[in-house]
Amino acid sequence: MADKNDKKINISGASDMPPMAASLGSMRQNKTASWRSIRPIIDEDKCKNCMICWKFCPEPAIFPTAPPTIDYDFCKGCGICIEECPFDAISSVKEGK
Amino acid sequence: MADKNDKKINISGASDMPPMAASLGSMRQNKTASWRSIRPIIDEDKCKNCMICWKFCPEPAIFPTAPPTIDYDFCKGCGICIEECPFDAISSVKEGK
Amino acid sequence: MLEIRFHGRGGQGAVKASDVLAIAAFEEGKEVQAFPFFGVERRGAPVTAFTRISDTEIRIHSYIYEPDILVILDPSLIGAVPLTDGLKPSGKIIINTSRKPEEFSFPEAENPQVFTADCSAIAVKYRLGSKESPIVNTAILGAVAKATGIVSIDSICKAIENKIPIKKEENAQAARETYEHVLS
Amino acid sequence: MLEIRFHGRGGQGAVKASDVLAIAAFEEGKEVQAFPFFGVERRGAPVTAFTRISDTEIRIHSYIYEPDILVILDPSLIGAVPLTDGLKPSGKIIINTSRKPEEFSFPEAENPQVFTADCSAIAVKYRLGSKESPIVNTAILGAVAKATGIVSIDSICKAIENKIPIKKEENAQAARETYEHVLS
Amino acid sequence: MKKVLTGNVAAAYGATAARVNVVAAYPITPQTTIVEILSEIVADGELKADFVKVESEHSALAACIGAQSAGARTFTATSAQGLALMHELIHWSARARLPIVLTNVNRAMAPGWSIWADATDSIAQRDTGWMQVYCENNQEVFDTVIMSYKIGENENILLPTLINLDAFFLSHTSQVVDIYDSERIDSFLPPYNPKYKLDVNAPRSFGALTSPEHYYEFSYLLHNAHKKAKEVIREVGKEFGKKFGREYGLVEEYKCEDADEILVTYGTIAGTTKDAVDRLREKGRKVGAFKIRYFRPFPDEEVIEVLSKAKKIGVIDRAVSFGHEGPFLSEVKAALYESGNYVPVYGFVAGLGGRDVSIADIENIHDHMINNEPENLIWIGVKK
Amino acid sequence: MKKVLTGNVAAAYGATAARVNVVAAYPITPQTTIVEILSEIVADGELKADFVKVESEHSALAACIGAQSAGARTFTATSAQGLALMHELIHWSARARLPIVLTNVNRAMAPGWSIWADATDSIAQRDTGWMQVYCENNQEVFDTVIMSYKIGENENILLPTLINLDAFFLSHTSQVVDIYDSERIDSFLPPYNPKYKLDVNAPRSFGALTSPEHYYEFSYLLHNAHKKAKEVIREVGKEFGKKFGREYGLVEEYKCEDADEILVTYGTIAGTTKDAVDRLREKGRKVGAFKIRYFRPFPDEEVIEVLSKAKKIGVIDRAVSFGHEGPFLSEVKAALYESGNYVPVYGFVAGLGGRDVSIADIENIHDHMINNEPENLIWIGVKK
Amino acid sequence: MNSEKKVKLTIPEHEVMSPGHLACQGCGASLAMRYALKALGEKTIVSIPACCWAVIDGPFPYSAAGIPVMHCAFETAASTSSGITHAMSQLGQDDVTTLAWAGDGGTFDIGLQALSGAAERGDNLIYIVYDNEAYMNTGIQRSSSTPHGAWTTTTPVKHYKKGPKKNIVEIMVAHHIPYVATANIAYPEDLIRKIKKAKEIKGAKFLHLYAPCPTGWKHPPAITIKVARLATETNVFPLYEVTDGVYKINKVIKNVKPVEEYLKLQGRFRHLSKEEIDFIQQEVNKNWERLVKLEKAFGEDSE
Amino acid sequence: MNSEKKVKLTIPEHEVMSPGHLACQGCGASLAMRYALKALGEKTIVSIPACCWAVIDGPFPYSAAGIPVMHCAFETAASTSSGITHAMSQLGQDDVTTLAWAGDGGTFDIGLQALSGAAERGDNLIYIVYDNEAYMNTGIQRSSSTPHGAWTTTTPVKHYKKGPKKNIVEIMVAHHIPYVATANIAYPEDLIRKIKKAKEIKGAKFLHLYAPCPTGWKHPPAITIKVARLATETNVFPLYEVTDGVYKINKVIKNVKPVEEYLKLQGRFRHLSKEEIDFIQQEVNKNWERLVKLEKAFGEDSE
Ligand SMILES: Cc1ncc(C[n+]2csc(CCOP(=O)(O)OP(=O)(O)O)c2C)c(N)n1
Ligand SMILES: Cc1ncc(C[n+]2csc(CCOP(=O)(O)OP(=O)(O)O)c2C)c(N)n1
Ligand code: SF4
Ligand code: SF4
Ligand code: SF4
Ligand code: SF4
Ligand code: SF4
Ligand code: SF4
Ligand SMILES: [Mg+2]
Ligand SMILES: [Mg+2]
Repeated sequence: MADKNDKKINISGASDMPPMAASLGSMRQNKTASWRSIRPIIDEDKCKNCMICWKFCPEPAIFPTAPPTIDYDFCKGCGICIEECPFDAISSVKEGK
Repeated sequence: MADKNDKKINISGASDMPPMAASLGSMRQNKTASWRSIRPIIDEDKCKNCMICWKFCPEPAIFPTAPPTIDYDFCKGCGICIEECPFDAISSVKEGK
Repeated sequence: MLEIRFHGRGGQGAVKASDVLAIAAFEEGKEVQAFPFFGVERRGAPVTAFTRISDTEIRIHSYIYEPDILVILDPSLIGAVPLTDGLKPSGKIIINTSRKPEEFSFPEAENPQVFTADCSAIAVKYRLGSKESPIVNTAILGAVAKATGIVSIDSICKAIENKIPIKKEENAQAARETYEHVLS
Repeated sequence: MLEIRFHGRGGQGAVKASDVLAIAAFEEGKEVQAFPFFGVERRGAPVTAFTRISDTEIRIHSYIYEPDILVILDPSLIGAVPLTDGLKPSGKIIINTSRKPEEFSFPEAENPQVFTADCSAIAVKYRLGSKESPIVNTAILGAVAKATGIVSIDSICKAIENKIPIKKEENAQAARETYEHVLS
Repeated sequence: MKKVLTGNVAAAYGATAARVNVVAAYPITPQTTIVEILSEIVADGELKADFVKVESEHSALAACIGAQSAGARTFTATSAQGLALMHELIHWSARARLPIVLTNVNRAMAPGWSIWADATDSIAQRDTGWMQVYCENNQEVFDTVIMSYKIGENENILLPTLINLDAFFLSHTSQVVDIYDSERIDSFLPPYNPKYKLDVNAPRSFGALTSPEHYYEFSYLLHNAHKKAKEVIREVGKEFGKKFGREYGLVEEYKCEDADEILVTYGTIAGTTKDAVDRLREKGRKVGAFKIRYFRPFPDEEVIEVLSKAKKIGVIDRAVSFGHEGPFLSEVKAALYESGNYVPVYGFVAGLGGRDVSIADIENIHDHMINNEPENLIWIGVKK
Repeated sequence: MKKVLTGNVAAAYGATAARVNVVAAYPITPQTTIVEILSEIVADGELKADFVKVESEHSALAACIGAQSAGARTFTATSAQGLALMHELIHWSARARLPIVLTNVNRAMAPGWSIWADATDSIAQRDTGWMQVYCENNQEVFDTVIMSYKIGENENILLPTLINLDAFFLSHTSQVVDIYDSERIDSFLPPYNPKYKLDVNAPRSFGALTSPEHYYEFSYLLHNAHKKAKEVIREVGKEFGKKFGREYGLVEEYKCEDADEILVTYGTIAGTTKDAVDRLREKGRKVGAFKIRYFRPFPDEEVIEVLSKAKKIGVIDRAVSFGHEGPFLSEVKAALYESGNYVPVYGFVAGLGGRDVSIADIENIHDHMINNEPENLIWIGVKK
Repeated sequence: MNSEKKVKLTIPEHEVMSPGHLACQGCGASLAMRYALKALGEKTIVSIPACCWAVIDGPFPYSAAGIPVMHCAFETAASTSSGITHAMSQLGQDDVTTLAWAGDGGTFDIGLQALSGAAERGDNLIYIVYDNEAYMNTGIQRSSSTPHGAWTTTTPVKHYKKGPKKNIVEIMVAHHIPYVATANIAYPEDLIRKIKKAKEIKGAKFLHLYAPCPTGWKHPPAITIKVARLATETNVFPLYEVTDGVYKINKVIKNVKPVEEYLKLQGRFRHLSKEEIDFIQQEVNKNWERLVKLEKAFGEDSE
Repeated sequence: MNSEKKVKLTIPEHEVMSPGHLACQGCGASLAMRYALKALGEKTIVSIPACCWAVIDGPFPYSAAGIPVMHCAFETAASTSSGITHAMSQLGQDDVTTLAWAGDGGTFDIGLQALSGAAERGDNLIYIVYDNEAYMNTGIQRSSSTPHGAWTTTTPVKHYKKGPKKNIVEIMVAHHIPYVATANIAYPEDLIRKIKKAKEIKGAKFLHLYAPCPTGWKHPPAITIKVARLATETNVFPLYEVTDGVYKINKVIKNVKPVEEYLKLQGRFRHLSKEEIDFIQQEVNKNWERLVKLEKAFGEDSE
């Protein structure tokens, strides 16, 4: 099972390190939200719960709930879900600054 | 054209040598006669000059004369010519001693 | 020797900016050095680059720890990364933003001089990059020229034409336009 | 320390012979060393191998330059290669040949003692190798045991059974038979 | 003509100016731009050469070996893992006496994957028979490519050269470089026309089985070529100076004449050290910098001559021979040992895996030397 | 149980006694018989292991790396070109801290092709982070294979070991060797059970991208492991002595206590040198022999302690770092330099490419030291 | 929102790989791994050589894969996995799947020999190449998988890639291993089925996964799936499998789309002339015909 | 004796290779080179990696080949030749033929990747593998060309080689190079014709030469040709060529002999049981049928 731990590992020096580059935690600590310039937003009314958006999200940043939920901590804003949704149920909103 | 020179190259030391292992002469200097324990002998009478023996000699140690001539400086006595001659024109003789 | 540090995000062209600035200064007879802080560059991830400009040979090969000038291509980096680390007292900070200099405060820096310019808008105007992610590296160099005076805007434009492979003209114009619209 | 040098041709088993001799001596409680002069071994081409036998630890790792004993598996090598180089005064030479010792002379050696045995014939008899190229390495060790006394024929036979993968019995018998037919 | 170029571009321009006939290379960060630029230059017809786009570094060097043996001038470039993958053929090309030029971007060896500066990759080739140069700046990269062909192709030398530049600190750093086109270089670098080559009109075999009878002597000849190369390197460096205004030697001294402490370095750290020396001099410290350009052949004469006059020596290595010490450190000591007189030598490690080496670091090194007994190894900036 | 075995067989028996789980190797003269015998042993079921019959040495070491990372004890063997082809992965296995054992039959590097003894192949791996041992005889080969697992697998060490034996002089030379079966070895060598391994129950990545933030510290840890290994080698060598009657250290002294001249060597030349020392002592010369077993970690303490008492030191290398000098020579000098007191050191090269080194050669070396000033390099027996 | 309404999923729900990884936006390779791990589950050890995935997984001290990852040298995906699978077998963990996961460069080029060796030995592992048709991790250089006509940094527009991509599937079929298949991230159900099938077969299995790379192919991240789908809909990348030498085309496209539709979406083909596009169309047709012939000669229904 | 009577020769008279070389008695590999150089002539540069031929050619300072020989590292026959052919082209010597000449180990195993790379690039060279089905130069270890059932020193009788030999010809055909062919030293006229044909074609050409090794196969030197001929007469080694993808079987044996006849001549197969021999016969039959199918699907007469 994936290490669901999303804590940052603190290493102050060699004495905290394993002898070789062995991982100590999950990339979940790396919130990729900041990469996003557009934000996908699901329109519950249009959504038919076909789960195609979930299926094609590369992160994955969508949970297969009904309707699907987007994890904005990780969504990079690639736009695949928007493009692939057969029902145009996902819209793209420019990320604020 | 193959270097027909069969002289032994004399190297007394580094000053006689090229900078890298570049050849200076032909393996013709290496008479392989001594490898032979049997000697193939062509029976001119039986020979039909088909040249199959010449064709299959791996050294090559047979000249394509009519009848073929064996170069006993190089023949290793493998026996292929004896085996392959369609007319049983080559016999095998045990080498001296 | 002047030391300039650029902060941007992957895809915005911070590295190119550091290079073009160096070339502009070189055109004016300076010794120069430009280099990225090399990490794994992915679109969106923070990127740093450096330029050194000097009258004498530049021999040092080490990162810049005490920059004279900071160039910030993406204002969303403010707060996200320690931008002003080591900035010299009275150092200059040039920010791509539609906001005004006085809206920014850098309490950890000593008396910084802040300049702003809406490079994104100008880049969009000249169709540099996409609307969502305009490429602001050339535009912001106009602001650098204006705010610091270390190179002329003409040298910047010449360097752009030298170094930028496509839309040379538009890039140069963007720089010129920014040059005229720097707030301080 | 006794040093023995074997001369043969590729395919005759000189290297194996040096090894078996060493094992035989080891069985008798000696320290031993056996090794080939390693070249590109091709059937028919000359081959050299060495055995050292000693009462104390053998530390040297160098070829044998001054052998006590020479073992010649193929008489056609005589004249073709410098066989007796470095042979100690009164050194022993053991030759596989149907001829008698007195038919051989080694003017360059100092008072050599020559022994002969028709190992080829014995090997053929025991069907070791083919008629044209009998494998004489075990047979000749019988002659070595007899001529030099450095190991007993029993130890030789034991070592053969230990080390030779096929026709163990025949090989041992060939050695015994040769042991009985050494001319000096 | 002066231009602002990265070290990688300088290397590619050097090969172009040298009119190489065959390039065979494989991409690897941070060497990649060398391959990309040469692809462009060849595609544009600016260099009349075949670019063999091989499937690995091993094949890159093999193709260079084949081409060079057939009489072509060849060039390749790589870094770290790629250099290591070539290792068997690095030995090969030296023993075959082929004056191939390889620019290596010094990068740390995996694992963990690292793309940053570290000289272990090239240091680990020190026993192969190649000449090795470490460059301080991009100008030196360009100039060294040109000179390396001239030195290597000298009929008494016939040795390949590994030219090293630090990852990113040179490879991706733009600097002002004075470059020349091939016409200008022609007067300095004559065409390659080796005496021994694959030639259907004078057929020879190359590299055949070599018995103990002869192998030893080939090694002896190879080693002697290195010994002679020291002289040729000095001469060619002077001739280059006359023609192009920049002179080079096996080493470079900076304020060493009167120095009490001398800092020995190589690669980009050498540049930073010069700045540090100036700063330290300002503070009244009598410090000098000694840059070793050629690690092979090792400049023992220069090392002894310059360093044995100092009171203390600090050697800064961007590599460690694990289980021993810094490779430059140990060879400097071995050379000084010959002189018979003892100068305290301090061994420092710095900058492995791209850790930055700043002027402050060099100042700390000097402080350490002033205040402590000699010691090996001191790891500058390590977090324990 | 005592047997008459070649060095290659001794190596294969060592691996068998150590109960290795995975063997991956590729044939090359003169290592071949190791591969052949292990094939037989595995086929006969005497060793329960997978023998991966790879398509190259590169894959051999890669397979060992994979298997060892997954918690298996692995063994491989090679020589010269094969070792060189592994070079990238030699670095890899050290940095991954995998206690793989590799027996290398020291053979000369091509071209020209040579299959004969020469230590350049392994010397050229000195900067990779592996431990390196040079064996004098077949007993030492067997014993060293066993000890290397114990040393390498120590949780403070985690380092691979390169065990070297001279081509033909050991690989194909039969000698008396006292061997033990795995039952007997078990009490000395516990099963391998590493803390960090590929484990589906505790998933980790190994060898990921490592920024300048951390890479330097991994190198530091690797170097420190080597430092600690010196102590562990001494301890394990003593423990082995207690259990099996033969004690080993990083070095071996032979009549050095009162020696005026000490001859420093490694590999089989060390054995011949002992005999030469006896002969020279008979002639009244106060000579000693100093065998360096471990080249990595380098035994600087021992070198300083023993050698600095001598009046003259001669180092005999079966390798040359072209463009520099003998590798053992230079590192011995570098170590002695630390001691601050100067003993004249003579550098000799001998036996490259299988050239025989006889007792007479060693006597000549000693004569040379008696009658001449120190000099580098003296090529024993070279035909000029 | 997080309602309990049951939804029908066509691929396994369980995620092994975690978000937070370092793939670019819209990366096909990251999707490929997501699917592969859904098919294989946590009892899997993966070897990853130098390639984008060496970065995607994350830097020390982190990892995104959720299974043991052996980062390995570029050319060693197969040989490292060989070692792992033999270790698993010797250590009595035969229920662990050994996966080698490499890019096209690491498979078609520098890692081909190790792959060929593992295949010949029949080592028990699944080898998956995710094909993005160039060396992406080093910044888009040509590989022998780069298709005819494509721009890369080493095949600049003036010297764009000439010659077809190496046919890795035919090469692996020629190795006579028990299972070889193509799959495409646009068809995850098919992809997952094939990987599950491979998992059940003993010996060396090979899958060729099509995984577009917006960064290298110069298309917007949003259309990664669209581009991938078009590759199959145009017959540029047909879906088929070869089980014990028996060919089976998994998807016969009824209305095959012109290749141009596929090419025009990607910046790397922007420079292509009409003639070149026609040529590419012909080559695609030829390859398809060849495949049909192979299925005829060596398919289930062949005599 | 040396009469001037004219004799009719079926292969070129001129000898390029000289005697005195170091091949064992009755070595098939030495004959193979003799024929190849008759076909190619003196304007040829050959790269020879580690293999028996590295020794056969002779030690420094001698050579038997009669043409320039580049001894090269084991895995580099193809890549060294790539360098040579590019040098020849740059130096204006386009009339020189570049030949890579390697054993099966150097081709099927350690040199496969370099070969694949050269093929993919289309480098202008002829690659010839002389196949003696094991690593002979190091003393008879298995290669991936070793056939099922054979003894070698690394596949001892108790663990004799299991699994078929790698199908190098199919692998090279999958590379879509202009010419791939098999040839056998027992049929020198066919062999020479094919090499001459390869010489006339531009690009990467590949020939698979069957060359028995009495030392490694454990048969008397005298029957080298007999063994070779039987390989073709039993369909163990069919003669065919693939020109631009078009298959052509060059020799269809009328009365195919049982494989046993071939096997029983060789010591390396001595241990085989009746069942194993039957199995081998079946495999040979299957491979032949496969080849016939391929010719049918992709031969000159296929639609
Ligand atoms: C021996 C070696 N050579 C070169 C490299 C540099 N390198 C790392 S990844 C890569 C390209 C990988 O391409 P591919 O396998 O297609 O994977 P992708 O990056 O496209 O995902 C290269 C050339 C290396 N790490 N090791
Ligand atoms: C890198 C490397 N590994 C191993 C060897 C040892 N080696 C030399 S020749 C050879 C076998 C060659 O086999 P093959 O190619 O079939 O040619 P053959 O000897 O059968 O003619 C081997 C393993 C080598 N020279 N280089
Ligand atoms: S935009 Fe991309 S990353 Fe974000 S949820 Fe949609 S598919 Fe996932
Ligand atoms: S793809 Fe569209 S319709 Fe389907 S689940 Fe997602 S948002 Fe709803
Ligand atoms: S094969 Fe026989 S018949 Fe033919 S030429 Fe030779 S000897 Fe004469
Ligand atoms: S016996 Fe063999 S080598 Fe002698 S001539 Fe006949 S075929 Fe040639
Ligand atoms: S470069 Fe391409 S393959 Fe690599 S992470 Fe980015 S999108 Fe994925
Ligand atoms: S071992 Fe075989 S291939 Fe090699 S030379 Fe002897 S007969 Fe020829
Ligand atoms: Mg790729
Ligand atoms: Mg072979």
